[in-house]
Amino acid sequence: MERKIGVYVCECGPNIAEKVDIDKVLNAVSSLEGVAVAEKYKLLCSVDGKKFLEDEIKKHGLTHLVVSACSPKQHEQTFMEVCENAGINPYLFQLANIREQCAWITEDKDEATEKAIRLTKAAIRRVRYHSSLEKKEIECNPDVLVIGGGVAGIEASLQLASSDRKIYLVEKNSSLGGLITNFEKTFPNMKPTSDIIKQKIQDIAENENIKVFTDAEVEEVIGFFGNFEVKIKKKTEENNVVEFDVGAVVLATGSASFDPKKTPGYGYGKFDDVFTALEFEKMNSSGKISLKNGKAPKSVAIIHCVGREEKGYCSEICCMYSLKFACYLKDKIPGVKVSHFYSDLCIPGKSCQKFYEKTTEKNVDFIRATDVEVIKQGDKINIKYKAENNSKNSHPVDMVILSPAIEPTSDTSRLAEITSISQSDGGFFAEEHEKLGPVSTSTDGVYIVGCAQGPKNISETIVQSEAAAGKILSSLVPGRKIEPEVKTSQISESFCIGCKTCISVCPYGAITFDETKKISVVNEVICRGCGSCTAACPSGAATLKHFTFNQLYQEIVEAVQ
Amino acid sequence: MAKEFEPRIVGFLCNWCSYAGADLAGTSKLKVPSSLTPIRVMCSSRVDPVLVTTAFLRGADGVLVAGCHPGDCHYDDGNYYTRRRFAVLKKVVEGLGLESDRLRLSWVSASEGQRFAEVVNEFNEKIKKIGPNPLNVKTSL
Amino acid sequence: MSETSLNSKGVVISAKPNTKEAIIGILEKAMDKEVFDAVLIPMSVPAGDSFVYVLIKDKSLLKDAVPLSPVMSVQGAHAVSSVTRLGSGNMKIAAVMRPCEIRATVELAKLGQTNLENITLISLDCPGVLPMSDFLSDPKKSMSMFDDAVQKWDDKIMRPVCQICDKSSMVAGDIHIGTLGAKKDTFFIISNSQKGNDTLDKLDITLKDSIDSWQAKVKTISEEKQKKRKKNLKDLKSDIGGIDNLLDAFSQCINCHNCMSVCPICFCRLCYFDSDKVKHSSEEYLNRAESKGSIRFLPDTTLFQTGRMLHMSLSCVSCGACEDACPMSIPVAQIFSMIADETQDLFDYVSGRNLEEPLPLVTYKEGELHEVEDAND
Amino acid sequence: MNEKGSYSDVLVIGAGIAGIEASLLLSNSDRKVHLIEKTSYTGGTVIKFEEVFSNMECSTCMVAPRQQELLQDKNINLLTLAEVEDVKGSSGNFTVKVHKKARYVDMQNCIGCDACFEPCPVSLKNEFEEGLSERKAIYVPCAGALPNVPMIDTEHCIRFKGKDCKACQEACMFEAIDFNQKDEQIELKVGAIIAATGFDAFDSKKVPKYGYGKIDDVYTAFEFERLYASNGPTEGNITLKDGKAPKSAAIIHCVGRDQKGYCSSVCCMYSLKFNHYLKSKIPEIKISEFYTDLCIPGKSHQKFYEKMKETGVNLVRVKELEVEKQGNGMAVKYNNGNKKDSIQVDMVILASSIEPRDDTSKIAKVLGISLDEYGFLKEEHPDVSSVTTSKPGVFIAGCVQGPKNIQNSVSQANAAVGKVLSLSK
Repeated sequence: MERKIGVYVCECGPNIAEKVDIDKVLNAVSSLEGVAVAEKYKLLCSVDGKKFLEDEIKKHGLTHLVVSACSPKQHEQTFMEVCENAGINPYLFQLANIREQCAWITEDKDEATEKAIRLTKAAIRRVRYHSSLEKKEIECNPDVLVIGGGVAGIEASLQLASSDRKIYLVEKNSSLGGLITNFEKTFPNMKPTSDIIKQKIQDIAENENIKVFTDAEVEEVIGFFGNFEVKIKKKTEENNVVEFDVGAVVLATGSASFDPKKTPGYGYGKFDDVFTALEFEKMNSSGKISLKNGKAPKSVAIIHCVGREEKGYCSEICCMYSLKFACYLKDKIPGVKVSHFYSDLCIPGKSCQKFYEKTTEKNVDFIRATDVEVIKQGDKINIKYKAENNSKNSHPVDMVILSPAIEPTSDTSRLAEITSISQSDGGFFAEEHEKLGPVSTSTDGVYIVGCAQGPKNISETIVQSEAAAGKILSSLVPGRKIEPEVKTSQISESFCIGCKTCISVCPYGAITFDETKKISVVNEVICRGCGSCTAACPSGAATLKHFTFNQLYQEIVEAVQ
Repeated sequence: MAKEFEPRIVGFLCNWCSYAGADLAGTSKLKVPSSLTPIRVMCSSRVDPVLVTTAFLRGADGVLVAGCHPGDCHYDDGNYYTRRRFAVLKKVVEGLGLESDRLRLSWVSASEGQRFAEVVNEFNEKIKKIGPNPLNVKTSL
Repeated sequence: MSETSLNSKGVVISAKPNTKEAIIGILEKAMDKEVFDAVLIPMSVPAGDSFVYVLIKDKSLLKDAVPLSPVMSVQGAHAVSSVTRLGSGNMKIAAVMRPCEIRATVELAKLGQTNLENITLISLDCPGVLPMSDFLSDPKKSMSMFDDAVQKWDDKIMRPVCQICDKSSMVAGDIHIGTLGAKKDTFFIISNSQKGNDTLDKLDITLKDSIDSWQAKVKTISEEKQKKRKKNLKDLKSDIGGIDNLLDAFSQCINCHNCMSVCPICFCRLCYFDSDKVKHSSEEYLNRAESKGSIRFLPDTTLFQTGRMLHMSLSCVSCGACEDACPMSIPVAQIFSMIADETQDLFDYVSGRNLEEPLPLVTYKEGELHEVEDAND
Repeated sequence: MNEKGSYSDVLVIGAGIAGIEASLLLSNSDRKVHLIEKTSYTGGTVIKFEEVFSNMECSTCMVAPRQQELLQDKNINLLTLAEVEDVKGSSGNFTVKVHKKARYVDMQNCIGCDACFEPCPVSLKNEFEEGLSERKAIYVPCAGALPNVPMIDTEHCIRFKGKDCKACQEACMFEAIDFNQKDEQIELKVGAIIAATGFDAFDSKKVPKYGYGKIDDVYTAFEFERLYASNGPTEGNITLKDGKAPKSAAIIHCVGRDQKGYCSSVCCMYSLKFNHYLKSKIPEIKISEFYTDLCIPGKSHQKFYEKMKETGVNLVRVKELEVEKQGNGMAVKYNNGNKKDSIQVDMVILASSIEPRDDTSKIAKVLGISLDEYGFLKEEHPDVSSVTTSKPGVFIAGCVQGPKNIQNSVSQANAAVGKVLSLSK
């Protein structure tokens, strides 16, 4: 069919008209090949302007539209809608930015006019090579796989489960609840932990839309957002592999804690009565805080930041739970002396400092110390340290509690690989964007929550679970189809030679390798259209829709005329 | 008197940072030489070195590739690949004894309207000093 | 620079009755013991005036093989690639090739164009090869001249690009046969990988002897060559460097694209520069002609050459195949070699040196190449 | 109104990063969103920053695409210069009264050409630029502000003081300026509400010993952010009041912490960011950071701290500190617990605490939820979800709930959306 391009130059009031001799522009382009009509208009983005364009397209039976006006960031969408309303494919349109990047930045009118002509001609050249692009719609499965049955996973499951959305909750241990079931109370309000978790475990059990697998591990997750195939393995049973499909995956695998044996200076594993935070929590929950000899400690040292140097980050919650330990001790052992050995007190947020002040009132010592070392002297344990004034001191105690750093669980890398997401600082799962994408990942449809993403306290963990729920509830709506990016890359089956270069440069894992055909294949649901693969492909098999070599080439040609 | 040499510069601008920066130069009404013809791409990593070479051999007096500052890429790490590809391109051009100064890679963020104007002004001046691209008049390319 | 797993010990083999037959003897033994099911190795064509790679399954044919052929009519990497591109199968194959051919093979492996799983790469010290044209003018004479040159290890009659090859003994495969620095009537066998070690084990060859003399000799030779290389490439640059020289150099190009089709690294199904991407409407050509007065046809030869450099100079092994294939005797290989040195230096990359080294364009470092960017801080 | 007899539309208060993210996410699920913003622009506080820690990403590059999306999103009804006056009803069924101030510039007609600024006879300090540059009575806060439509500041416009000035109107070719615009009372029916009205910086004047307001070249964090901003008053050149570049600077942490009684959790990091700002513009500058406890929680932050240490910054732990005028610059006199000491600097930057906005109590009242002891909006269960409130259907996100960094604000925004969407599941 014969090409009929309509070219419309916007005066944008005086903004373009005063700087650009629009009639000159129209003269220069009206006779170009394929140009059926070239007109100017006062303000094309105005209601009348859009109406005018629509009528013009219909009146002249235009096949392509070029508008010379403002930045595509301003009104590309506006004019694409005009095209749709007028019945031509919105991608058969090109906007030449002769305002921000011409009229407004050029002093001399002739120069501006000359440039406006160049930009308009470039747009006309380009639009000739545009092809219609159609929105796609992909069916999706609303169900969700939640990996990890701790507070994060439980919260996410409860938020998400509904009559039209099934949740598969996979926990590698034999029961739900995770780490915090070991804690008697939570900081800063010293509420019983059971208040938080008991009822929720109950709710999970009673919710028929949540299928729980304990003693189970995820073996395989293949597919993409909206359509994942999952394989899990139950450790206990025979014929133990279960398969099901989901639309999204939530990784809520929690964290482990740094092994103090790696820093022998603290005497852990060597001396009795040197405990890790977790051991102490358990001891406390069991109801009796005592030394190995059964007696209650008269003096306790709590050592902060164990493993911080080694890990290279601050675990955020150690200072606070160390304060909590002081409260446990003071409440249960009258007259016990408690001393904190710390370097910097990290108690961020509105509610923490008050807790700290409350604790100090219970006359707990806070000793800012470096080079802390735990040695055995007779039946006592002695803490040697360097004080703020650089004096070397020592401090005898009955019991030592070590507050170790939080670190990723041992299966983090395995799960990262299965879900093809990456790991970031400290080996935790990497979020898609440090600020705007804290719970999403580089793999669409795979979300990370809680301490699996990085050290954080319970309420921050729950917030992330709710956040992931928000992401999923808004993008994976039962019965609604997914509309992927239109301007994606595509790889020509006949040209691709299977060198996989594209696969290594794709930031989203949107390209997979077809082993039978030995070629790369773009998954258009995942592709976000950056075009890196297109530039990287040596055989020109990859093209980026709407930014093809030829479309850009046409602009170049005009630029160098 | 002969008209002063007006360079023709092709500018590949990434949509998220540099093109936005160029727009900001506009909204801030800064002066930018009209010699630059902006070509918008979604990411600087779309800029195929062959495209740049084509522009260069076609006689572009200068080619500017501009993207987000390293670490800021809208697509995570595209601009790091851009930089490697550009380095190879510059080497090849240089290696063949051609004027690699006509090729420039700049990082311009969306808030750097001022910087965008400076980059283009600078580059424009430089190209004026170097003079017209001789390839432009060569017929046997 | 990445570490190669070159085994510090080798083994001295007696070259009775001569090196060639001793090598073939070992290959035969290997086929007997089913260490290899087949051998990929050059053999002279029936007419005797050229050499091709043959995949030998019947070991009796090995005797006619020529491990060190005087010309490179087919780049070995091409051969390996065509055997294994669609999977290695379960046949164990020994490929006996020159170092540059093996390096090309390694590059192709990185590019998914060969599958080395069941391939054992065996290289030999390479004296270079004769220019195809010289050889064809008088195959017999050339043959004896070649043998003679190999004896003296003299590269005067070899291709220019061979004369400046400083990697003619680079060990990139699994096993290397070192003739340099060996005592009379002996040569070295050197292993460069676990696969190499295992293979030699199966042949009851234990790596017990020092290879210092080989390494020393190789070092001196490649240092000499490096000097020569620097000088020649410098001269070349002044000859072809700069717009006018370059255009002159390429002006004879007839766009036959032979250079591309014989290039082991050019693996594309359809070359980018034969694709529609670089074909334009007649209107387009006309207005190019208009703006310049005229344009040559076929057009875009320079774009083709620079484009190829962009696409594969990082993997170029300077094997010279392109230059042999150029009907217009353009020094393509030398030009590519010159550019390849510079682009590969950017990333401390040596094409084909090590299968583990990723291709420079599929990876990056965050804090690199500041010299090419301008970032304003 | 849906079958359950509740409204599906959502009210989001505040178009800062939290409000924007919440609105976009809601819209993505086909919810209609009414986004109420008090100022004339979107982007809140984040767009005042040139770069954001810990990866020093360009803030505008990060947020501008989201602002653009917001403006073009058909599901989002953005009401600028608007405030919520009254909320009645309960979860699923709120009736909201919004007071929308007249902008006196028509959003449809204005194309953002700025032609109206120049002729305006009034000139005053630009609040967005922390008073470091001037603006007119008709203005946009900064170049690139979105929506790129100016407003008339009726407090200062002489026309609204009775003079017959039409300068801007005459300059406008689009009949965009309409002095007859009236404030509007808008009533909205929504099912849920998300409050994301952000924070304020502690007023450094309240701690006289730091010399702010008395001594030139003592800057607040916000002032310094604008000094470094490439779209700011100095186009990113860090200069002293006398126009010279500082040779030395002191960054003082925890300004207002004692007064507020909590750690604002972001100050240490942004102070280290300031070190980066200064070093990148003035490589030879000498920098001292005065702190008590370094609070850099999370997996990515210490890495940045160590990078900054390599720049040679002088980190001083202090117990007491005051700033005095001395010579051309200032003396920072401090006591580190062991000894008293003093250093001379050209520039002092105060890392002020995060505190609730003054209008937070009003919002609490209107929404019928309570404030915590610090004046932030109070969450229902501090130990559990921090985005639910005592009132069903009303959620909170971002720094209005308490000090936090961008990541946690966005998490809360997403979480609030999660809560809203799961209400009607």
